[in-house]
Amino acid sequence: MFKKLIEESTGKSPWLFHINAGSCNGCDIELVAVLTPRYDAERLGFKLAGSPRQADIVVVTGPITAQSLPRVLRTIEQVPEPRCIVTMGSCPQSGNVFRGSYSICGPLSKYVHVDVDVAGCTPKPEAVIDGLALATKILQQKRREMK
Amino acid sequence: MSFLSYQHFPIFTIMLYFLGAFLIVVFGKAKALRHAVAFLCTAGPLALLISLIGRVMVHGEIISYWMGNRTPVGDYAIGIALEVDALSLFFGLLVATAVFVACLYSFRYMERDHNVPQYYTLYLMLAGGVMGLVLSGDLFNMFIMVEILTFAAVALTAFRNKVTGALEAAFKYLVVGSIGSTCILAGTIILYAQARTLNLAQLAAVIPGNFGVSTKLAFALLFIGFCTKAFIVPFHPLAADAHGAAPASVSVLISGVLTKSGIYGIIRLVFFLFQTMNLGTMQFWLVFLGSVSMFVCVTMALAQHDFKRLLAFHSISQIGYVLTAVGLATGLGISAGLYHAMNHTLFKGLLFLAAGAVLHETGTTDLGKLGGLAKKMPHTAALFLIGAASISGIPPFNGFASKWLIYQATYQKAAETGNIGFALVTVIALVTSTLTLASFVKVTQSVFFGQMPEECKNAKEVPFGMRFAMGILALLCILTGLFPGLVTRYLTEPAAKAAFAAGNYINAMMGQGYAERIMGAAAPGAPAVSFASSGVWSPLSWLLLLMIALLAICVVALSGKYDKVSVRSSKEVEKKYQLFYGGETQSFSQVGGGDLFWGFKHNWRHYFSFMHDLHSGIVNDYSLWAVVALALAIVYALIVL
Amino acid sequence: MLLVLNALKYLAYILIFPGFLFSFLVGMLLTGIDRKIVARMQKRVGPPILQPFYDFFKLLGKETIVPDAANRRVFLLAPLVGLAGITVLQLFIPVFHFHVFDNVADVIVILYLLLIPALAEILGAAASGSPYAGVGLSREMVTILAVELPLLLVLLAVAKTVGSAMGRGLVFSLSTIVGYQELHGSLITKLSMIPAAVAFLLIIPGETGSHPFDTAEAETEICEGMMAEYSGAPLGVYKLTHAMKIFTVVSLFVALFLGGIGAGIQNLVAAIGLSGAFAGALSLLLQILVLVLLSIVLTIVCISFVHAITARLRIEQVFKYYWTIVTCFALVSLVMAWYGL
Amino acid sequence: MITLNYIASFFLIVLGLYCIVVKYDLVKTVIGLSVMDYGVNLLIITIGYHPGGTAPIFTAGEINPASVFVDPIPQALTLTSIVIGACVTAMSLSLVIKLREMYGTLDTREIRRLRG
Repeated sequence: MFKKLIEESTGKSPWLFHINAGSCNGCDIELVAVLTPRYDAERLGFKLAGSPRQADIVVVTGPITAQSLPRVLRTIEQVPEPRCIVTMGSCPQSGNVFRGSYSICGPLSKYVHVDVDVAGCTPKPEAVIDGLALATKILQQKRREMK
Repeated sequence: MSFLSYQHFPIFTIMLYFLGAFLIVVFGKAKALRHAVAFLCTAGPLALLISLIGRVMVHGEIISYWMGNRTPVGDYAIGIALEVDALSLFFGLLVATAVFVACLYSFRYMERDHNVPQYYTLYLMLAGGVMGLVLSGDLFNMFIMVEILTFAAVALTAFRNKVTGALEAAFKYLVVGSIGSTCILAGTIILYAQARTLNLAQLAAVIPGNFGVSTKLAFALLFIGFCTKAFIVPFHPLAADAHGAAPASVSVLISGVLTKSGIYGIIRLVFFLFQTMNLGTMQFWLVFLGSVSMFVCVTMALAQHDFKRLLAFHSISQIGYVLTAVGLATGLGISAGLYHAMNHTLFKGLLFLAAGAVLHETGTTDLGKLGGLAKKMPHTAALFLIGAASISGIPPFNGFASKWLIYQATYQKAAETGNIGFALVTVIALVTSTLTLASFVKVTQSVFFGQMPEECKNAKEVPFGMRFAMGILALLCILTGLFPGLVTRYLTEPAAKAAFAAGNYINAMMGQGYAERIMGAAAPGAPAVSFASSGVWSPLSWLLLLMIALLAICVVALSGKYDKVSVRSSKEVEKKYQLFYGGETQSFSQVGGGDLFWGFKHNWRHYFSFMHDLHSGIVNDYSLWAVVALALAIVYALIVL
Repeated sequence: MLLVLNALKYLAYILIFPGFLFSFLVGMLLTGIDRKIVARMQKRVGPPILQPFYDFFKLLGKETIVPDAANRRVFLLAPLVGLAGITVLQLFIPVFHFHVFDNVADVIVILYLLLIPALAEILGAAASGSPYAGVGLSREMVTILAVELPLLLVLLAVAKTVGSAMGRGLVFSLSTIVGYQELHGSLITKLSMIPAAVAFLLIIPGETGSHPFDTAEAETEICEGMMAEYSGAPLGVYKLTHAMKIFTVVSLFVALFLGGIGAGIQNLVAAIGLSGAFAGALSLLLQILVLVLLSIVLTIVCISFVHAITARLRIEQVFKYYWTIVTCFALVSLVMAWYGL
Repeated sequence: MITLNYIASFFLIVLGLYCIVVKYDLVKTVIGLSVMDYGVNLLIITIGYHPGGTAPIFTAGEINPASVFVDPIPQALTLTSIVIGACVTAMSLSLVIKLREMYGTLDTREIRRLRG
């Protein structure tokens, strides 16, 4: 009976979990900037969750180093359905300046399905918010498809 | 007087235990026979005492029984007497229940030990000793019974002499316990020198009002003697050692029964023999001792890392509640104290049996080595949780009912006397209760929940016999919590009234009119005792509400219209169902008992380290405490009484 | 027939007002307002006021993962027990003149019933087997210990004040305390009760686990602490319980210290010249409205403002703070009440 | 004469307590217990003593606390008490033997695994 309400709510309350897969911290700072007074993503319901169990959207930054790969995959696996995976910055998809290094296992899309890719080094907060909003739409879609 | 008349029941009760002890020595080699004898000799006394409830509790009859029918001659008691009033019967019922249940438990629990017949002999001796103590009407017999029970308890403590600390605990207990027994003997004999009688009733008529120096000395000696048996504060390390080392079924007896015998002795002493409870200082000292016991022991318990030792410290903490409530000397106070004494026997018995079950399956009670047992032993865990909720005073279990009465009683006393000190006692009692909760959260987390270490993988549920015994106690915990009105009406209030009716006690024993004749106008009859409390609590309706609410919520939750996503769990190791470790693979990591409550312990670190140093484990120190306590008691008695 | 009607009536009490539905709505509203106010104080736009509802319903639609290491039954049942506990507790707290039960529980019982949601959470956390949850439950227990002492002193002071004013020694029954205030004005107007009220206001954020005292659920250091392994509907139930607990604690404050307002409302309705069933309904409605408004004000003052201007304390600081400063306030009040000031 | 008995019994009890508290040797602790016990026994027997009393043989009609014979009850009590004292000694010595086997020492300062 709450089906409609739940679908509606899924689009309005996406909680983020942020994974740093060897990032230079540029994207990480920028993700935090998204939540600051100037851009305030919380008005769209975004919130940083402390544990992957509570997250809807996983934000991955960094070029997926060999050390981080199994951890990233395990953490993504531990996020309950419906979930969205957003890569932030150029690194997770292309490797950026780290490309070709012996210790880089990227891109992430080799291992899991990536829903949204926000490119840029680093992407502007506006772009990040746009990407996250897109992910929210996908999330809502996934919820709708779950039976 | 026919042979099967109810007047014989008290002596049968005591004799059945000793008879059982004897029969097991003779026929104990055969297991079935041994168990049959033990069962009959523990169930029999319980049945006999239950059959007396109607007469003694409801109709207020006092059963006096003279051995060999040697009734007093010319106002002079020469025979040995048993006297059962509501107070004695109340404690007798506690003893019989605990003994019976722990006996059922030990059938399976003691299977793997050597020398099991000796165990049952000692066990029944201990039971008989305590029963004799509470039913006796004779001071010297009380001493004999104290010696018997101390002996049996010492021997049982050392029974598993391969266990670390068992011998040590037994020796310390023997030394300090003997000091206590000697105090009781010396006090008894000094009283005899004054009154030329050993009969409790006659002493109670003669002693009050004529205090000489020797009488006061006797009071101090007897008081300290019974404090040793109740393990009140300067004697608490012994209890901790003894409970920790003894087999669980014996710990039930030591904590649930032996301490009660001490409390019983104190009540008899201050309410009957010397009738000093109307003195403000006496009330102050009892309440003070009780409050110190409950607070010191609960903090000691928080610092423990052994399951049984932790429970042992909690025993003394709960005895502190009982003593505090009894020391208020109000109807509500004594009723609350006795209620709590009963509840303590039930829930502490349950907890010790649960600890025994854990020991039985895993071979250890170290909180740091256990964890996650709720998966392997679900029934034990559930029963333990009932016990833990009871002792922490979570409504609607029985611990809450009695603690709630104790809070009311202390605060009411404070309001009546205008003494803010009693309000402080209420505060200490409530804080102690929360600390108790904290330490049981610690046990729950580090034994039954959390992660399971490799060593515990082989644990399985304990045999039905053991669970059945625990189940009886758990059921009693719930019932006495749900029907506090019935318990107070039929058990604790008659007993509390009896505590005030020393005149009736004397007359029942020595013949009508004796108390008035000897004590003159001062004879305390049966005063009107008020049990009114200023609060309201009806557990049944609360529980009903909770059940309905829970049911409604569960129905909504399970109807599942909104939630098509099923709860899945897979047997094979899958990443998804591993615990979140910041991305690492799941590995064993348990937040152990010692790591919990850092925020609290850090603030109290000086206190904790002081207490740790104080409990040095050297028997000389503990004896010194006993001697100092004795000296203080003597000084108090000589100056104030 | 009467029995059925009565049963229906009580069911309505439990499920609709003042039980589940009412406190659900108000609690969620309070949480939403809290988030909005904090955002505004930080010069942000902030989430919509209905955000907690969205969060709750979204969580209902998520998958629930039960870790293999967890004790399944306890893990799933604990949130429901906590929710049921807080729902029932809500029934015992009078809404000014209106109270469902007269003689079921007194303030000491309520002190203990307030523990039940926290305990359920602790059990659930312990059952999840996560070490983060272990740390979280340890901190939660210390917070309970910290808050319990001043809260208890406040309750004892109130019991003594009302008791000696009524000439009965002590009064523990909450409905009597409210009834006394209706006749003699709110307790907060008494000099001796002002420190107690201050202490209670300081207790509110600790009891509800909101910001400077939310060490038990520190999301950045211990991954949400006790809720590290919870996902989906059980997590939603926990969030709901938290929201309801805010309302419960705040309305307990109103009942203890501002109970006199109820009489004012009744007088107002009587002054307009209404009587009969309609007047009763109107006055109840007004009382509910006033309670909700007061709750909002108290939430903003005690929770949102404090949240916006403080950083999270360490757990031993939480303990120290409550056992020194707040306890002092409560103790002053108790002593003053004792000597009849 | 009788006063001396009282003083002696008091002295014995205090001596026993002193021995228990001060001596760090298990055997000496046991000796202290026994000495204390003897002190109490002496006290009991002294209380029952009547100077110049005869043997306590009487019939029911003659009972009177002021009778000129030695009070029999304390003697019975002493007997019991002596038995109990012997039991305490036996029991504690057997524990001492076991303790010595397990800990390899008789020093109470080293027999303190249970503490804190």
